[in-house]
Amino acid sequence: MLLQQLINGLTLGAVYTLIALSFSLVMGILGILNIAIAELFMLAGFIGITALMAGLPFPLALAAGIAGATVASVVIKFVAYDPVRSSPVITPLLTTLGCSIIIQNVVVNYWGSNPLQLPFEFLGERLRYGPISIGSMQILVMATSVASVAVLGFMIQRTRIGRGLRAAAENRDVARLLGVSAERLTIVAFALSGVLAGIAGVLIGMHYAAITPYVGVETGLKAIAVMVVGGVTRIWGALLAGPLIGIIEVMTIAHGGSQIRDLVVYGLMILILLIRPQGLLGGRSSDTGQRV
Amino acid sequence: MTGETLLSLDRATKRFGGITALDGLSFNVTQGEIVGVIGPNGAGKTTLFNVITGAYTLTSGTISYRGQSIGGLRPHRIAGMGIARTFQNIRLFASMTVWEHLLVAQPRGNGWSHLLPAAMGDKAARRRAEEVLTFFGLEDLRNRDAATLPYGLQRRVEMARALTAGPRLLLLDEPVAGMNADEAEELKSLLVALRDQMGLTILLIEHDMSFVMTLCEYLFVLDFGSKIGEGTPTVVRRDPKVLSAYLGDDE
Amino acid sequence: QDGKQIRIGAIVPSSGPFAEWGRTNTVTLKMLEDKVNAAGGVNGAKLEIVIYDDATKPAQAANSLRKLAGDDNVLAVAGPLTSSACEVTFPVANQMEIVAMSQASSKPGVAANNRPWAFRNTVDEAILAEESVPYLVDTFDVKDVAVIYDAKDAVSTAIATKIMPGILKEHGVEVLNDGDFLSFNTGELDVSAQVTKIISLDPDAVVIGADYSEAITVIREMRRQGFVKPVIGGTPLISSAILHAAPDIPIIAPATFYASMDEPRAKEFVAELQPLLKETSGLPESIEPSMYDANIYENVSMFIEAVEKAGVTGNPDDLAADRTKIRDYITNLKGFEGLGGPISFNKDGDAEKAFFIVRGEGEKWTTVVHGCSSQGGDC
Amino acid sequence: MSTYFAGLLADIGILTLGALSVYIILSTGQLSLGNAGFMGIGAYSASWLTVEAGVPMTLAVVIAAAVSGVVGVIVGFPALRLKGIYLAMATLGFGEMVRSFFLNFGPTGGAAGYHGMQIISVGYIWAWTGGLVVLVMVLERSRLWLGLRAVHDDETAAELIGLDAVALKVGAFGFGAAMAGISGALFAHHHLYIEPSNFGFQHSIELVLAVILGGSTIAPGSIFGAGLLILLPEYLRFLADWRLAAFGTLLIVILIVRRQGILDRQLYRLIGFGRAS
Amino acid sequence: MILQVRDMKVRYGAIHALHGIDLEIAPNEVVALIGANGAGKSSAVKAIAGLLPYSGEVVYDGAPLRPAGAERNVRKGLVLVPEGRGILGGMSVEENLLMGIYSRPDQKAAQADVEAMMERFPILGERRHGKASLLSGGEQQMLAIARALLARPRLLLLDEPSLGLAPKMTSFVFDLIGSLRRDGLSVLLVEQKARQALKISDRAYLLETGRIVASGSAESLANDDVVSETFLGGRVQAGSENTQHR
Ligand SMILES: Nc1ncnc2c1ncn2[C@@H]1O[C@H](COP(=O)(O)OP(=O)(O)OP(=O)(O)O)[C@@H](O)[C@H]1O
Ligand SMILES: Nc1ncnc2c1ncn2[C@@H]1O[C@H](COP(=O)(O)OP(=O)(O)OP(=O)(O)O)[C@@H](O)[C@H]1O
Ligand SMILES: [Mg+2]
Ligand SMILES: [Mg+2]
Repeated sequence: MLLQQLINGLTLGAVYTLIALSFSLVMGILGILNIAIAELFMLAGFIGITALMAGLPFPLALAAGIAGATVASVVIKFVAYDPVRSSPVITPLLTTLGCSIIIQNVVVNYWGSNPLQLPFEFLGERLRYGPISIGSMQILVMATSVASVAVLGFMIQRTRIGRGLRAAAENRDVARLLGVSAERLTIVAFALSGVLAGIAGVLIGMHYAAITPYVGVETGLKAIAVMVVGGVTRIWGALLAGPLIGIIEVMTIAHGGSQIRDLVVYGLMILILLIRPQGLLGGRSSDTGQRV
Repeated sequence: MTGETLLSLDRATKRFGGITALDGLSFNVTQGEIVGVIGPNGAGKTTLFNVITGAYTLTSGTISYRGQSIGGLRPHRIAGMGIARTFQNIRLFASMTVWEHLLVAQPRGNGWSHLLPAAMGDKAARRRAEEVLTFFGLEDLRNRDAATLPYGLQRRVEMARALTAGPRLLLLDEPVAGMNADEAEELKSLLVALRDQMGLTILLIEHDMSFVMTLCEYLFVLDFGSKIGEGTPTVVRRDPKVLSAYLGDDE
Repeated sequence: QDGKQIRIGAIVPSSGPFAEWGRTNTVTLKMLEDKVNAAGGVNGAKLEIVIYDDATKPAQAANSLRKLAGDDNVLAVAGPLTSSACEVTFPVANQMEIVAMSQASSKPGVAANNRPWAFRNTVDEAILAEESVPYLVDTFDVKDVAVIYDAKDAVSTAIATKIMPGILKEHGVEVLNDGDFLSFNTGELDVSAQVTKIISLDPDAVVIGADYSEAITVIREMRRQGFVKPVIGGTPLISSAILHAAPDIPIIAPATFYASMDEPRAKEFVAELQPLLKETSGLPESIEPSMYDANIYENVSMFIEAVEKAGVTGNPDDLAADRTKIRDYITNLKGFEGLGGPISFNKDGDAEKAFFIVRGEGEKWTTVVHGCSSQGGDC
Repeated sequence: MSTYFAGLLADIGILTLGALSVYIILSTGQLSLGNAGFMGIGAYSASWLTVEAGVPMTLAVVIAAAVSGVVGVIVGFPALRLKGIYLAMATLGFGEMVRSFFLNFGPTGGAAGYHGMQIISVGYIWAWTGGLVVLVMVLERSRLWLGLRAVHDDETAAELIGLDAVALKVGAFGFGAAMAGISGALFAHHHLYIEPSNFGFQHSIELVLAVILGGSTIAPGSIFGAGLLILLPEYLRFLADWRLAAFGTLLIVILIVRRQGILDRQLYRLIGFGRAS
Repeated sequence: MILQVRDMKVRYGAIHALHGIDLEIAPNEVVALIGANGAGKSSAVKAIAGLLPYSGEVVYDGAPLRPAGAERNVRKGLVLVPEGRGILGGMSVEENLLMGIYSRPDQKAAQADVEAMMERFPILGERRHGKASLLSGGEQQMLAIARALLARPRLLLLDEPSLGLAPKMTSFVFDLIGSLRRDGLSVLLVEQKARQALKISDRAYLLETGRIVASGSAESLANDDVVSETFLGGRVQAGSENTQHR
């Protein structure tokens, strides 16, 4: 059972990591906590499942989900980010909250508040190795999240685009003075974040084979926790923190603490933050970190 | 009062990882003097201010102020003991008007007056702010958001804010940076007046040589975190070490 | 009709997590309103049902009741739906002296705490479990069970951690994780760890305290991990959606109504309502009348009967007296013809009515036990 | 005044205090997403006091404020280490821990909730709200509050010019938490029933929303924000199924049109209050 | 003319910072822009660089510039070192320099320039992996200038480049400007150290409360009494006929 639980934990961690990446692309780079990402991923899940039920093959369903989330994400950029760009972080956080309310309402009105369930056949086959079993979707979710982290991590830290993005995030005017098309890169960041949320939504929707309009909140919250524990500006942090939180959560449940799970998970998160205030991979902030 | 040592550093060392910003620096500042600190970029001048005011703690060595060790005290305690400063990179409060800057740094005083609306209870504080406002010629700008003022005026607001804290020792980090010759001249007389009328001791960092040489009574020259020269301006400006490290052939 | 109006209020959750229930409730009430008015109204007066959405928020439900009772001068109120909303709204009903009758709340004691104006057209979960548990135990030869519940939901918590374990034990069934019940949160996607834990306990059946949409997640995960054992729960499980979660896992739950039930009046109701539900934009194709549609339909029908039979004038001056008359009529109501059989109310304000233990399997519900919540058992 | 309107007014008063609690902490630049947790502590302790211990209402509110305030100070110290989103997330975690605690805490009913409180009038609620808003407005013009704003704008500089940032930040946390505790106590005695999910992070977010909508630079803004949050959904009822979407849209529009919130210092000056100096 | 500014007006809400200024820079020319605090110097260069909206016209290299198009202007060789340096403090020194070559098409060759720049300013080389925000004030100023030079400017706008630089460093930077100008660079230099600035400039403009009040050759301006009395610390000399007063 322990091994099986470990696999459960890793899958859950991979789910968190994927969504955390989507958050951290806009948070780490543009400094805005786009709450609506939680709903983007829900939206992509609905689109993906609907497409599959309509008989579309998986790649097309995936593409449809990604397209939906990406378009929505870019719209959010124009509606909820641009006009309040210069205000303190809370304001864009709340405008995106407005967007998430809208998306949720639209989904409820269009698909209903009942869970949308994939037909039974989609539950997928499982591979068995002795006492443990693992679904093919599970493997796909894990592989995708590792790959996404690697690609994004490289892009942000090592490439010119990544540098441009970070410069624009830190000081838009200065970045523009250096030739960075801040506007275009911002769109890119939002679009990429939408793509990630889309991938997460469709994969996760398929993995669990059911989705409701209200899944965004719980999962989104944990994903934000993962991003923060990993270190907001450190893409690789999510790969560390996701499985960590996933496994802690699963192990608490496995060892008789499902009722106090929130207490344990959030308590641990706070503890980690107190020990490493910038997250696991974030830099330290002793007096070498800032100057007067 | 003059003649006493107000501030003294003994073998003060500050390291940041592999960088030694202050390297066994010792010196004394005498009460009532206007003292300059000069030295090349990255010599450790600002770091010196930072360790005096408690922004950084020393790696080793001691700092004492009026005979009392202040190493390791939190910044606001040190400020409370009468050391006020300005910043090389201007640090005004973004949400405050000029007038508010002049109230915020004042010592709390006795009683509860600081809990009452400033316009009602805080007579003494208002009077003090008014004095400093006039002293720096900022009357017309009292209700402007300080952060939208031009650079030179922002420097003045910073100095005014420091002054309202009621210091004995005023640390100024490049006070005339961004001011033209005329404005620098004006500031010079203000600083002299501060010293003469209020008995303030002033320690300042500045790269503007004509300003430093005509204002300061004594100079310390830093390079690589240690003292490479000191003395009166006339002595220092002829010191070959200072010439080669700092002034160059030009001046 | 002489321009006189009889006004009844309703509080339903048309937005928020139970939007679907609130929206079908709305369609149901509109249908009833039209039907009554087409048949000449109530005592010759036009029936008007004022419906407010509480967004599944207790505070909004309470304020809706204040508005219905204080501003709209309705005679009685049907709703609110959730137990949390009832907890906050019933005290207001008592204070304002107007009947409020929930169509869904089944958390023990909610109406009883707020007598004499609070009613619930539902049966206490404890009474229902008395019937469903023996069926489960006998049919599937259950020796032991494991419990899992939605910790954020009060009714679910009560069903899974208090009611069911007690009754199961009375029937000699061991609760394998007694004192260490497994829980999850509303809206959670992943319950794999909980299910793995259940499997490791190897129970003969699983008790799920959750509403159907959350239960679907659990049942799907059970199926995914290859654990096919019967599931038992309370009324919140009843919904056609749950039948598709895993058709080979039997689901045992109590209901006072379900869309495919075999009762003439119920069939008539479904035949009438179903097309209207489908027509309403915003509701999915697969929608069926829910138990709460039946209940709220009965609620308002009871109010109408009270108006007709208790001498309610409907004059604004008589409002307080009218409301009292309705309360007294309902309190003493005997054998009202509900969709599933006669209805009356016990001293706690909860309904005494017929109910069924149903078994969901192969994508349909079948009644396996007929029960009655009244003391004597004659529904 | 109709009972309905009185009910809304009571909700506005309670939300105003909750918003104010966020406002006070935010004045030092700390964003707390856990204030519903403080509210919960206040709500449960006040309810327990009036129901179980027979303590008179006002005394119970005061004790609840003190209890929350002490917890606030205890939370305030570790919070010093954290900034920005890290702090926001940690406080959110704190709030969820409080909720989870009450969920598992038998003596106050756990998930089943807690009732038995005696109802209080709108007037009573607004006596607290009015009094506390005025108190904060008075404090807001003091030099002490300038210190909070200085810490908000630039903590390091504030310390270096002689302000005790630690005391100000922790003090603000304590004061804010006490305010939330009062809000919670009133909430419990207005609704007569409380359960842990009343105090989850969604409620915390609502408090923040009220502050930002109303105006985060000035205390009376909270009243406007709270009023908007309570009244808007009521007046959007005619939109039926699209009520929430319309609410979301209006939210965005207001935040865009009035980025500093409905009431800010300029507007306030314009109306003729709070003339500087 | 590489730059022609005609009737440029800039305002911040109700505050008018520039009331319509005209200004010209020829290729290979170093032009100083001097004036008191708040005269509008920074506003002028920010507007020219494309950061601030303005009314009026800016013609660069024969074609009018679109207002507020900073990122496009850089690609055309119009580069500003802003007031307050504009260091990207969260990035390393090297990354800041790499941002300098962001808009250059010849990325490979540009990498080599980055290395060369670190040799020219040795302190930057020493700190290449350190966070830029940790540099001292003067070191940051060097970084800002170095970064701007890496963008291969044809017209460099410098807003108080000597701010925070030690005298020796100031001379070094001014010498550097002189040598670059020989390679074809034009410079608009905003300076408070007017005397030194005029020394290396060909021409100069004097700005007062948003208006140009005097202009002419650097030498004539330096020797003009009115100008020198107010801006250069009052050196009294005979006025020059080359200075135009308005
Ligand atoms: N917090 C810090 N972390 C790392 N290095 C630092 C820190 N503070 C200062 N330094 C380094 O220490 C040295 C001295 O810096 P300091 O700011 O004291 O110089 P300075 O004399 O004020 O120079 P300038 O005249 O350019 O302002 C510099 O090389 C600087 O990069
Ligand atoms: N963001 C702003 N908001 C409002 N007014 C501003 C803003 N920036 C500048 N100003 C005003 O515009 C005028 C010109 O300012 P500018 O910064 O261009 O002057 P400057 O000549 O560069 O001064 P300095 O030598 O001090 O840098 C000043 O009156 C200033 O107060
Ligand atoms: Mg310095
Ligand atoms: Mg300037």
